[in-house]
Amino acid sequence: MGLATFKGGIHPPDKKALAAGSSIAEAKPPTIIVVPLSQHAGAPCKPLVSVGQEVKKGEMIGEAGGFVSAPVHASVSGKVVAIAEFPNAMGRMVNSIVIENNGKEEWTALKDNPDYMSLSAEELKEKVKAAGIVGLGGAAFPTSVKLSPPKEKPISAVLINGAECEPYLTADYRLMLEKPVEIVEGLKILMKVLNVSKGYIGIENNKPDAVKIMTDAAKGAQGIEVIACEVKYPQGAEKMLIKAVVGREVPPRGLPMDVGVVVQNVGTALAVYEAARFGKPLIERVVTVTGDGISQPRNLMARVGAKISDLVAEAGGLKDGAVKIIAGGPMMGFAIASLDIPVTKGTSGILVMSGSEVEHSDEFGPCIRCGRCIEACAMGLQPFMLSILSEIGHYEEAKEYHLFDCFECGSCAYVCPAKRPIVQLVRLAKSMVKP
Amino acid sequence: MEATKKEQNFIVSVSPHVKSDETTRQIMWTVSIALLPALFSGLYFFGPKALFVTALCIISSMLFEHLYLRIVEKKSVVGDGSAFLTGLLLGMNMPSSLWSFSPFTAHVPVIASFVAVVITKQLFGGLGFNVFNPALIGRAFALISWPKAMTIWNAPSAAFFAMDAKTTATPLGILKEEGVTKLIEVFGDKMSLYQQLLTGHRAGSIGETSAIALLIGGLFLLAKRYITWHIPVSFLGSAALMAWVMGGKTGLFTGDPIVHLLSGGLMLGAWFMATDYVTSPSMKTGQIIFGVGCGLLTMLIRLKGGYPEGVMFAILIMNCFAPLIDRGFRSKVFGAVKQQTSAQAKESAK
Amino acid sequence: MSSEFTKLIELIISASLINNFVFTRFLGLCIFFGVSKKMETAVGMSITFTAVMMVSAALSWVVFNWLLVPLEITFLEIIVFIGIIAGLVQLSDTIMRKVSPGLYYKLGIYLALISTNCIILAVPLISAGEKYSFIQSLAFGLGSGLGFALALIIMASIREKLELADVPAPFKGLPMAFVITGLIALAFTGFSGLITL
Amino acid sequence: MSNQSSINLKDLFLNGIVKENTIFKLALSLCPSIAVTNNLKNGVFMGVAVLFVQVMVNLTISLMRNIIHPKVRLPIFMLVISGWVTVTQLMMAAFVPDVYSKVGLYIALIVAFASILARAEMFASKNSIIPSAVDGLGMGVGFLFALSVISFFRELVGKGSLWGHAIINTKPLLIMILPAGGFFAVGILMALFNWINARYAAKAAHASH
Repeated sequence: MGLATFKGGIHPPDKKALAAGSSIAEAKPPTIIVVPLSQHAGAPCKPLVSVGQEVKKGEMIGEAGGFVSAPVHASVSGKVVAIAEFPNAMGRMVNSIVIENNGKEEWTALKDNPDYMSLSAEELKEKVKAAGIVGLGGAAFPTSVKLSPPKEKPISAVLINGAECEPYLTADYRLMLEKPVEIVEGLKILMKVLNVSKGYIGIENNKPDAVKIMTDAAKGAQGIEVIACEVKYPQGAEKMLIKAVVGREVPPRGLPMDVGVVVQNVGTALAVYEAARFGKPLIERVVTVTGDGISQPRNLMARVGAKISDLVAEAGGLKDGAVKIIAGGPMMGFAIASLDIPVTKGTSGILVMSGSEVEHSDEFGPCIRCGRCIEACAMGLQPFMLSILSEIGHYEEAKEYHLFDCFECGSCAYVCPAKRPIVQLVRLAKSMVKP
Repeated sequence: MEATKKEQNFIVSVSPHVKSDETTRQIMWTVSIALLPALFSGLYFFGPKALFVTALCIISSMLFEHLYLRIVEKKSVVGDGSAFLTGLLLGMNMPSSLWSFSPFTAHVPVIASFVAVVITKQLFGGLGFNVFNPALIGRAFALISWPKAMTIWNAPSAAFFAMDAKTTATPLGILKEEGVTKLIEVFGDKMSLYQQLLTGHRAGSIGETSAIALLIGGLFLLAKRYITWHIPVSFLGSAALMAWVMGGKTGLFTGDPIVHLLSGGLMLGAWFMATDYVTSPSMKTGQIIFGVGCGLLTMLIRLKGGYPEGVMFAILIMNCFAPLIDRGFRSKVFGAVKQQTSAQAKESAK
Repeated sequence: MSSEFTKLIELIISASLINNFVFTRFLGLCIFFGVSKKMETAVGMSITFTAVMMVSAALSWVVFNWLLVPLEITFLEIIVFIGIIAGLVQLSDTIMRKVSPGLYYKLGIYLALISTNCIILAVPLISAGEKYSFIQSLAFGLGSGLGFALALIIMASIREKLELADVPAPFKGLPMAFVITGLIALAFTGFSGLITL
Repeated sequence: MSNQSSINLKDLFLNGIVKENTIFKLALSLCPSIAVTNNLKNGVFMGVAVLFVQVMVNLTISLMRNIIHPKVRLPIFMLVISGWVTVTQLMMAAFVPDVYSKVGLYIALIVAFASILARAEMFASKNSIIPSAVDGLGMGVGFLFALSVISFFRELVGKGSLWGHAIINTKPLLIMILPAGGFFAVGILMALFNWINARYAAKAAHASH
C-alpha cells in the first residue's frame, strides 16, 4: 500500500530547496506597520484606537466585528499615525491602522501560565479568541469559530496540517523542524478544547525529516499520530488531507466538521500554544521569502503589518529579472502589483518569480477535451466544462457541473495544454450566479 | 523612489502562477510523430504514390484551414498542428492508388480534406467542438462520392519506385467475397498470413496496413500518457471477442480474431482515430462504452453489413453517441454519496 | 427461433437503424429539427411519438384491411388515415387529461404537434403499400418510433454540445442542424446492407 | 395585419417567396425538400404539386369561409386538403407515372404539411378569393422555387446532369444525390439564403442611415 492520499492531483516541481535550508530568522522590526482591520475570513474589526494614540506591542487595536471575526493587535510599540484605507494583497482597499514604531519594543502585560493544561476548555478557547488567531495556512478563517462547532456536529478528531503542498513554501516545514514540541502542545490544547481523544499530524512525504522529528515529538502524547502523505498537490487542502489521513470524505459544499474533523495548520497550532501558555496574541508569523527572483531565499519571522518590501530587502532584494511578486504560493497565491503591501496573518510566503519562470502568454486556445483537468481535479469535477460554459456566459449551466464545489486549487489550469485560465473563468462564473 | 519604478512592471495575473510545459501544439505534433512508423511502412510498401497522396492531404488540410480562417477573419491557428494531424490521418486512410491521372483521381484527397477541415471542424466552431472525427468524415465522404476510386488497392511491393503497381483486393475484401480459406490460400499459409498482416505487406489504405508499426505508435502514446487504455483496449477487445464468437462459418466460437484484429483499419482506428479527444467521451466509463460500441459495430458491419470494412463507420456512429454518453456519465464529485449523485443526475436531467 | 420471429426483429432493426425515418427517408423533419434543441423535449416527444405510432399503425391496419380493401376504396387511404390519426390524437388528449394530468402537462404539447406530422401518417401508408400483416405493421410502427426516438435524442445531445460552440453566423441554428443530420446520415450509411428485407 | 383594403397583391405574392419562404425561412415542410430533390424533374413536379394544392385549398377555403362553423373548421380544412391531395395524386399517377412512382409517398404526405394548413387557417379563411389565390400562389411558387434550386444543385453536382440530360462529363459528387448529401445541400443553401438576407438587411440599414 502506498502513502495516504486522495484521487486526482498534480505534481508541479516543488522548488522547496530554495528556502528549505534557511532556519527561521527574526525579521528586523519594521519602522512602520499597516495593520488591516480585515485580514481574516468574516466581518472586519472595529478599531479601538484613534490617531495619535500610543500603543504597546501586543495591545489589541481592533476588536472582533462579529462571531466570525478575529481581533487584531499591534505588532510594534509606537504611535498610531493614521486609520485609512490601504491596498491588501488581493488588490482591495481595506481599512487599516498605521503605527509608527518607537523602537522600544514595549510589550503590553502578558501573563505566563505554565499550567495551561489545567484550564478549562472554555477558558482556553477564550484565550485563542482573544489572541486573534486565524488559520495560518492562507484562508485565515478565525480559529475560535472552528473550535465552536454546533452541537449536532460532534467532533472526533483534530488534524494538524503540515502538508504544505504549495511549491516553494517552507514556512510550515521550518516550524515543524524548529518547534515540534510546541506544535504538539498546541495540538493537545486543541484536542482538549474540542474534547476529542484523537489527533493527527499529516505531512507530505517530501519532508521526511519533518515527519521524523514530529513523530519523535509526539511519542509520549496519547492518541496523536503522525502520518506521511503522498507528495501531490493539493494534498494540503482540508478536504484532501482529511481523506488521506482520516479516510473520510467531506460531502460536497460541506465543512470538515460534517465528518467530525477540525483541521488546523501547524503555524496555527503553534500560535494556539503561545496564546494558551503566554497569552501572546498573533502578531507575527513565519513567511517564506523565496523564488528565483530573490537574492537570498529565506524564512523570516515577520510582524503582521510589516511591509513586503521590508521582507524583500531582508532577503537580499530583488534580482534583475524579477517580474512577478506573489503573496502566498504559486498555485493559489495572489500576484501583487506593488511591494507596498502589508504582511497579514494569512501571508505564508512572498514568491518572487523571474522572467524565465513566468508564463507570458495571455493567449489561450480552445479546449481540446483532452481530459487532463478531469484527472487532475481533486474534487472530481469536469473543469473543462466549467471553463467553456463560463467563457460563453452560460453561468447557470455551470452549476450543473458543480461550479461551487471548486475551491480554485488551480490544478486544472496547471495541466491544461491549451493554457486556459480555468480558475479565472470559474471565479467569473461564481461571481455571476448565486450558489 | 527606485522601488516605485520597478513596481509598475510587476505582472498581475490570476493563480495558478505556474503551469505545465505541455501545450496543444505539442500534443498534436507528438501524435503525428507516433504515426510516423506506420506512415513509413506505408511509404515502403506503396512507394512514392503513397507519399504524394499523404502530402496532398496534409497540404490541402492546412491550406483550407488557413484560407477559411482568413475568410471569416479569425486568427490563423494552422501552427497548432491540428490541421496537419487531420491531413496526415486522412492521407493514411486513403489508398495510394488515388495518385492517378488517367483516370484522374487526385482531386479526391483535396476535396476530402476540405470536407474534413472546413465542414466537419470549422463549421462546428473549430478545434474542440467538432462532433465527428474530421479525417474519418473526409474519408467517408470520399468513399461514398467516389466508391470506385476509393477502393482500388495497390498491391504492396518493396520496390520503392514502382509507380504502376498492380491492383489487388484487401484481405477483408477477400474475406467478405470469398471466405477465409481463400484468404489463407492467397497468403500461402496461416502463419505467413499473420506475419504479413503484422508487417503490413498487404493491400489497404496507406497507413493502416502495418499492425506492428501502429502498435508501436499506440504504445508510445500510451507510455507518454497522451491516451489511456480505455478506448483502444475496449475497442480491440470487443472486436476480437465478437470476431471469435460470430466470425466463423462453421458455428459460434469458431471465428479467427487475429485476422480481424490485424486487418483493415482496426489498429489505426483503435489507437489513433477513436482516441481523438474531441470526438470521444471525456469520462473513463463513457470511454469504455464508446470503445465497446466501436468494436461491436465494426464487427457487425464486417460480418453482416454491406461494406467489407467497418472501422470508419463504427467510429463515426459512435461519434454521434459521444455527446449523449458524456451526458450520461459525469464525474463523481468528491464526497458525494451515491444517492446524492443519482438525485443530482435527475436534477440535471431536468 | 422461428423465421417469422427473426423477420419481425429484422423489421424493427431495419425500420429503426438502417432505414431510419429521419436519416434515410427524410420524414418527420419539421418535428425533428423543431424539438431536438433540448434534451427534455426530445425525450418527451420520443415517448409520445412511439406510443401514438404503434396505436395508429394497428388501427389503420384494421380499417384498411377490413374496410377499405373489401370496399375497394383504397384510394381514400389518405383521408381515412389522417382522420384516424386526428381522432386518435384527440382521444388520447382527452384521456390523458382526465386520467393523468401530470403526464398530460408534460407530454400534451407534443400531442398537439403530432396530428400534422408526416411521420405518423407515413407508417400506415407504408404498411399498406408493403402489405404488412397486422403484427408486422405493429413491429414496423415500433421500429419507426424507436428509430425516430434515437435520432431525436442523438440530435438533441449534439445540439446541446453545439450550443457552446462558435458556429459561423449564417450557419447558426437550422442550417447547422441540417449539416449535422447530413453527417449523422453519412455515419449511418455504415448500416446499409446490414439486413436486406 | 391582413386588412382587406390595404393588401398589396405584389407584396403578398413576394412574401411567400422571400420573406416567408416555407423551406429556407420558416423551415416547414422539410421532408420533400430532401426526399425528392435528388433530381430536378422530381423536384419541380413536387413543387408544382404543392403549388397546385396550396392554391386550390386556399381558393376552396376562401369560398367556404362564411359557411364553415369555427368549431369544426379544422376537420373541414383537413378534409379539403386531403381531398385536393388525393386529386393531385390521382392526376400525377395518370399523367407522370414515372415521377409518381418515385415521389408518390411524399405527394400523399402533402396532407401533413403544416404550411398548407397554416395558410388556410391564417389567411384564406379570413380573406376573399383573389388575395387568397395570390397568397397561395406566392407560397406555392416560393416552395417550387426552393425545391427547384435544391434539386438543380443536387442533380448538377451529384450526377452532372439536369432533367436527366448529362451536362458535365467529369466525375460527380455522388454523395449529393444520396441522403447525407441532401441534408448538406439544404443546410448550405439555407446558410447561403441567411447570408444573402443578412447582407441585404445590412445594406438596407446602411442606406437608411
